[in-house]
Amino acid sequence: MQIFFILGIPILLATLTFLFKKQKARGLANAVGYFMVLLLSIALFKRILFLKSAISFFGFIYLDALSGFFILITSTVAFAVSLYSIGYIGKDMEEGKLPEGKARAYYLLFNLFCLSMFFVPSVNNLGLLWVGIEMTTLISAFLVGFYNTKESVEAAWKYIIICSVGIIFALLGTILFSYSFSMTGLAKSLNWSDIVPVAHILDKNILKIAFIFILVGYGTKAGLAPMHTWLPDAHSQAIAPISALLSGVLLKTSIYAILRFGIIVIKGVGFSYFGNLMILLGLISLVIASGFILVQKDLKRLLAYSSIEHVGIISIGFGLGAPLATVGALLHIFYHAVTKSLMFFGAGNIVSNYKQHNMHSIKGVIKSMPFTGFMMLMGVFALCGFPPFAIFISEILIIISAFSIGSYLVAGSLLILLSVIFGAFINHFGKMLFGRLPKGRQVMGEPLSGKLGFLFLFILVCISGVAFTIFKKDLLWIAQKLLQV
Amino acid sequence: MISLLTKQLFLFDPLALFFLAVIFVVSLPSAVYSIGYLKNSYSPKKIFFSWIILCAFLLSMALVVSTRNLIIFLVAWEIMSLVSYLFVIFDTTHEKSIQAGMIYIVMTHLGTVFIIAAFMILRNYAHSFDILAIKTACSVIPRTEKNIIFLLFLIGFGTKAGIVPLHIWLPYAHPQAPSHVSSIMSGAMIKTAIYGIIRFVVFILGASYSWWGILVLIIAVTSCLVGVIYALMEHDIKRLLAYHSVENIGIILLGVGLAMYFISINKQYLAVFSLIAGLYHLINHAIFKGLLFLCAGSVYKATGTRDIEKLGGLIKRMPQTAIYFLVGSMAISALPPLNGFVSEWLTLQAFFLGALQVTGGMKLFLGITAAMLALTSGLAAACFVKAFGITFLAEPRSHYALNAKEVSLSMKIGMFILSLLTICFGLAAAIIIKFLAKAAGAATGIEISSLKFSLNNFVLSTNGGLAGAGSNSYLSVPLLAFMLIMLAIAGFGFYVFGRKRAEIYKTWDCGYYKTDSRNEYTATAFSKPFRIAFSFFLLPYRRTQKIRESFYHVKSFSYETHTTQVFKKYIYNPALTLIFRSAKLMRRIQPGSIHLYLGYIFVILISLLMFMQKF
Amino acid sequence: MKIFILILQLAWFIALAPFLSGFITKIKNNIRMRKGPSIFQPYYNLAKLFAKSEVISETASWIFRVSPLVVFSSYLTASLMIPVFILLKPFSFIGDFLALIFIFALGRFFLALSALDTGSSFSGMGSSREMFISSLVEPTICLIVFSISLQFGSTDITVFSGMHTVSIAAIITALSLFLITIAETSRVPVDNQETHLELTMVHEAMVLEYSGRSLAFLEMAAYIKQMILFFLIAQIIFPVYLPGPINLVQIFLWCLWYLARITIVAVIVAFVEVAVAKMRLFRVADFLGFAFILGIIAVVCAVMGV
Amino acid sequence: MQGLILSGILISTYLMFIAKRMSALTRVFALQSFFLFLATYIAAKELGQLDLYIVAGLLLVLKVLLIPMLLGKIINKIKVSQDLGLFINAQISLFCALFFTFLAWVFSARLNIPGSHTEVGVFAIAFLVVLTGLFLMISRATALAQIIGLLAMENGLFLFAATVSGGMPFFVEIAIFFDIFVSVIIMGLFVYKINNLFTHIDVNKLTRLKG
Repeated sequence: MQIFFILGIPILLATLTFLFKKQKARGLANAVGYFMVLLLSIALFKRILFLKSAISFFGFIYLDALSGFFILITSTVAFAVSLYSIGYIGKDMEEGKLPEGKARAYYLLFNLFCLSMFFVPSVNNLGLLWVGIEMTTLISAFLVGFYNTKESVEAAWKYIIICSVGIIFALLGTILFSYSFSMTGLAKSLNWSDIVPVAHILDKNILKIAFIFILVGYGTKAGLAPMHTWLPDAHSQAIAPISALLSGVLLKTSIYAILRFGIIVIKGVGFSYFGNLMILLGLISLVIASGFILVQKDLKRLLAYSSIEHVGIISIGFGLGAPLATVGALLHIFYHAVTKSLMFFGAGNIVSNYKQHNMHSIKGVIKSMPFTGFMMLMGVFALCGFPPFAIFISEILIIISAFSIGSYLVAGSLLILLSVIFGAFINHFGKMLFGRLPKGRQVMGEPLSGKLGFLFLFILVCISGVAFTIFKKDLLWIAQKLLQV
Repeated sequence: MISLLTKQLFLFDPLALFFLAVIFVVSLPSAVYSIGYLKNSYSPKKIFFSWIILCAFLLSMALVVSTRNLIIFLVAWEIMSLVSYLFVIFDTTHEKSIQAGMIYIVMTHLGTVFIIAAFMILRNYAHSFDILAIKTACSVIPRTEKNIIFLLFLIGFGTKAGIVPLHIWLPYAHPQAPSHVSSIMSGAMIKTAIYGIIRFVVFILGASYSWWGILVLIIAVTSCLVGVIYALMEHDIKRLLAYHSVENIGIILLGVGLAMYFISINKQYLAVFSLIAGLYHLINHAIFKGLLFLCAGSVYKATGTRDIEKLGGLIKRMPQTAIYFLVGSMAISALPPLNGFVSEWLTLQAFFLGALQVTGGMKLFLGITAAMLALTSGLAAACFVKAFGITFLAEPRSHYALNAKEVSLSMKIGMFILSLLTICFGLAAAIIIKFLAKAAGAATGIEISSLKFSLNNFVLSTNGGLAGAGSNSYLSVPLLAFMLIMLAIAGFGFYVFGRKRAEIYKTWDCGYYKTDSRNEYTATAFSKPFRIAFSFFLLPYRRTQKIRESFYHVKSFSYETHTTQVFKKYIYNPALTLIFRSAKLMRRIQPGSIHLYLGYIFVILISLLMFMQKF
Repeated sequence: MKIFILILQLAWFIALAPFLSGFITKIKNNIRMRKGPSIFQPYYNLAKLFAKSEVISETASWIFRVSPLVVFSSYLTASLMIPVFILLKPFSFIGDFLALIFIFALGRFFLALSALDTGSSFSGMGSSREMFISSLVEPTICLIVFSISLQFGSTDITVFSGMHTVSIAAIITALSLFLITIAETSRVPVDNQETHLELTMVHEAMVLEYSGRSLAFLEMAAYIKQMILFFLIAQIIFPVYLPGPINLVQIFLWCLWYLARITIVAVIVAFVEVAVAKMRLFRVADFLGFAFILGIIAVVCAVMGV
Repeated sequence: MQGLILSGILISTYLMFIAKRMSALTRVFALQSFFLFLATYIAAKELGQLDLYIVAGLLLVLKVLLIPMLLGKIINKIKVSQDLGLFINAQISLFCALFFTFLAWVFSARLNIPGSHTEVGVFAIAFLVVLTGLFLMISRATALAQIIGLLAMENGLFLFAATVSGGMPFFVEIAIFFDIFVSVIIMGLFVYKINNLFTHIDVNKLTRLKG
């Protein structure tokens, strides 16, 4: 029942953007709206966990624990972004970079983008799942190319073309799945709930080929390694709040899609096929991300590559197969979404104050913007998996299970690559955050709403580590269901 | 519920209690010291912030040392590095402190990665993160796995302890932190790494193979020698002390390595004896190194510079700091009445006793290691004559030293407490040995009630419990101190009896002109013989230049010399350039052309389809 | 009874120590066919210094004044550990051979500090060289103690002061100790006592600024140190001749034999001083390296039980 | 009749490989879509399902008329040279076409569809059309070629879906059509943007974002 409101509110907000004249009012309405969405999604998730079964309405909406979890992530990040964008858009408008019309278009696109991201996890039909993801690409293409500079248009173009090619391969995979399903003689339907019970009798060979197409297709959208090329361009050129949404949530929705098909393949062909493929792609993305992070010069591209790294960790987590690793990967999705958007908010503040992306010429951030500087410092340590923060928990879970199932090579390379990336991060951010205040730069604060966005995420980053111990049973249940183990 | 929680999470055996004592023995005086030290050199907001971090730092160290669960150990370990990183970059504007902080946190994190790997392999066998459960499960681990785990622990904890090949971060990180924090870092933080080695290698893995002990001994000896030679060449007082930390960690590891070796050839008494020597030097080093860092901090606060070439004559301007620094230097150079001498004497005795019980080839090895230890203490004495002499004695060499004033009261109290502890730990050696014996017994799991290490509360005896060993050798520090003082007083009596008043006149200057501070011997000159003697390792660089006004008139003469950092130049820099060059190579994957990107997708699709059967 | 023996031992050391130096200079001059000062010249020097008033440099601090006393008392305490009277070591508990080495280090530490205190470049040079030589001496002495402990079972000095068979290991240890004594007591190949040429002096440079009674104390300390080292060498090579029934004549004979051993070592030192030219400072490192190798050979022999 | 239409699609795909100018490419794409419309119309007539008729009608309206007209408008408006900027000239592209046909054939054989021989043949052609679309995007420089490449891939998919599993559920079919149409509009918009900013639509020169 909550799902209708969750989908309804963004549509309502999209239409409302034209009513409010003043920018502030529009932002506030947006924030309130998404706060409601957050509460609803928490209620929905609790209800699913309580019912221990999926909720579905007229075969069209299908909500099981996995989609409930993803809706929760999307709503948290969306709420934080809406809070942050009040301040950010306001500041941009004062500096004259954004005319009135553009600001209104921003809110429209923002709501449509969130709508499509809520739509994807809640739909049952795999074809509609594909349509949902295609919609996210198209809408976010505008948001990437928002500033109409040469770079952002180029980034938008690459984003659209590469993702559309990827998604078409995903469609090919979906068709193959429906074909293998139709071969079993049952009624022709693409509903996920119908395919899963009968998955074990599907033709093994077609399932394998179909899953490769799905993996390459949705992997492009998820930013897995060889197909990640669009990600750094798109995330670095989009406006800060949107790149937080892109990195935090959009990548995860495509991982959700891969998981949906993954469950069918696990049932049909057995786990090792799914696991090896995911680990392979995960390791490749970790290696490539660590290489690029080491020699990166642009701040937002650095964060984009770190998203590729974390997507790599998540796919390794799912690929390992132990229930603990799956729990770790699920948690990592949530923690990374929260931490990465915190980092993108900070990066947004820095870039808008220093007016440039190049990290070598950004100095003394802690001196010029104490609040953002401190948040960024804590964010860097959080992102690299230092204990008081949440990502440490999920990484430790993945490493434990990597060692426990005996794949020392994967675990060893994971550890080494993570520390290389940590070294690179500290090297970049150390030079940027500390150091003498450059001439002619005075101490600047951030708009209050911006601070609220930060604080909300920071509290989440710190305390959600503890949350793992409380929700241990439920998460293990989701993991078991995911792996059918 | 609380008691259940504490019993389940914490393990307060004598070893953990000992390390807790070490941590708090160093941190309380440093905290008192920091009141004065931070007063007017940092903004009140920053001082408040530093107090929070200090508490977090102490808490995390205490947690590391007393926890029973490996995950909590890891969490506390990482928080400890994170918090000490915040201290290293405390005054954020200096370029050097940022670079130091970066090297420090990256190397410690690399060390932690090795520790995590070792923990996980252990967990595979014990299926739980509890130390005692792992200890019981250790017997089932095959030989190769045990060796791998040992090496992982050695590298992991070695990085944090600062043993030689991994010591690069220590001379950078310690000097940049505020002095009271450097004293805690040197005194207590690197000791948690030693705790890690003792707890996980000696206690859990049981030091079961003899090549482990020998490897630790070799590493320890190299750490001693390298640390002290580099300290001799150093002119920044805090970097000098940081290099000495590397040296003293070497000495501590000598004791621990010896204990590991004796456990592997199950000589119970000798193992406990050498572990006692190691632990004793550990707490002594925590005290006198803490004291030295605090004195260096007050010198820095009074003069504003850390370069001893610019200091001099501070003994007249800062008499109390000078005394405390003298006590600290005497302790670190192992001079008799103080605690450094006792622990070094014990370590050497452990070597000699061990040599009696060991087969041929090993006797020679122990002999040469003991000789290297003696060489280290000789060089340390030379280094601290240089440090104390050049900084405090004779005439001030620059305006920094000229207008130095004595530091505030709270700083003096901090230093006084630590120097008092240095003396007490020296004199009360026999009593302290009894507590250490309990801790060593707990660590090695050997029953120590039957063994006797000291006759009564004054005299240390070496082979109390050893049947058939040669006759005993004794050391009574209080008696020694008493004799020294009595003879000094007797001498003073002769000295004062009927002597004419002493005449004050200027130093002998061969009758030419009045000597000023430029005639004094500088630190570079003092360490020149050592630079030449150890040139095979230091590879010194020397350039002299005559700056001429005209062809005939030489305006001034410049002399420049420095030694090359061998480890940095031949191990770390090549590794870094390799990584960065390969990363630059990888950058070419993303040249910008969209067609190439589409090509990537096509290639990965086709290759996956072709190799589909392999998955 | 113990206090009486303690004072007797101290008096014995203070009385006899200068005699040795005087004796060595006497022999050196005889070898050089010169008459030279009498054997009791050191006593006259000490008496003269005690009478003279003292001149102290203005730059010097309290360390300059305290060090002579500390140096003197440390070497005197070291002498307590030497069993002079028939194995009756009054204070066997104070320490052993290892503690002796560290007490020497204490004396040397303060002497070097006081040298730096006056601020003159000569004494700075002296203290730097002294610390250089002594830090290179440390490992060899440690090896000597190691070989003794291997041969006699423990590092306590009374252990090898009794009757023991003189094995090859003992002889090589004594030889290595002999080389160390030359370095420690600033004899010719390493350092020249008599000269004031700043290029060659090490020990003299450090005591350059001292005068009057402080200089007397320092000289006395140097003599005591020399006697301790000579005694140790003699102890290893000529094990003491155990007297028969204890009566006055026996004790007298034993004292004579006790003195004779030390004078033999003194004669050898004198011969070495005359025969060998002084080495450049950085050649001293090779000289001490040679002593170190001797130490290792001594240990190897001890290990093989030869 | 089935074979005739399939060969028509095959020929139009090969024509795509050698097209040098934008207008030529759009015309061939329209031709291919028309053959596709015929195939679905005949299938609809055999099965007599109403929704198949609607799908065929939609296909005709959208892919044969509307999209080519839209692309034609874009080509006239941007007033830039009609050349497609071929990296791989026509002759070598034909060789690639042969290689892709072989690849498609091997791939469909591996799928070992139990159905009759023609089944495998149609499947191979569908996969070939997809690969052609991808080849067009990789080897042609201008943005427009990339759009048409994308649409060609979409055609291949549609053929693949229609033959292999008798077409997807009706509702999904409609949504996919709508989606394709919207994406073409948006890409067209971006081509305008690129044209104003870069004064050319040679996508290969867009290399400001590196590393």
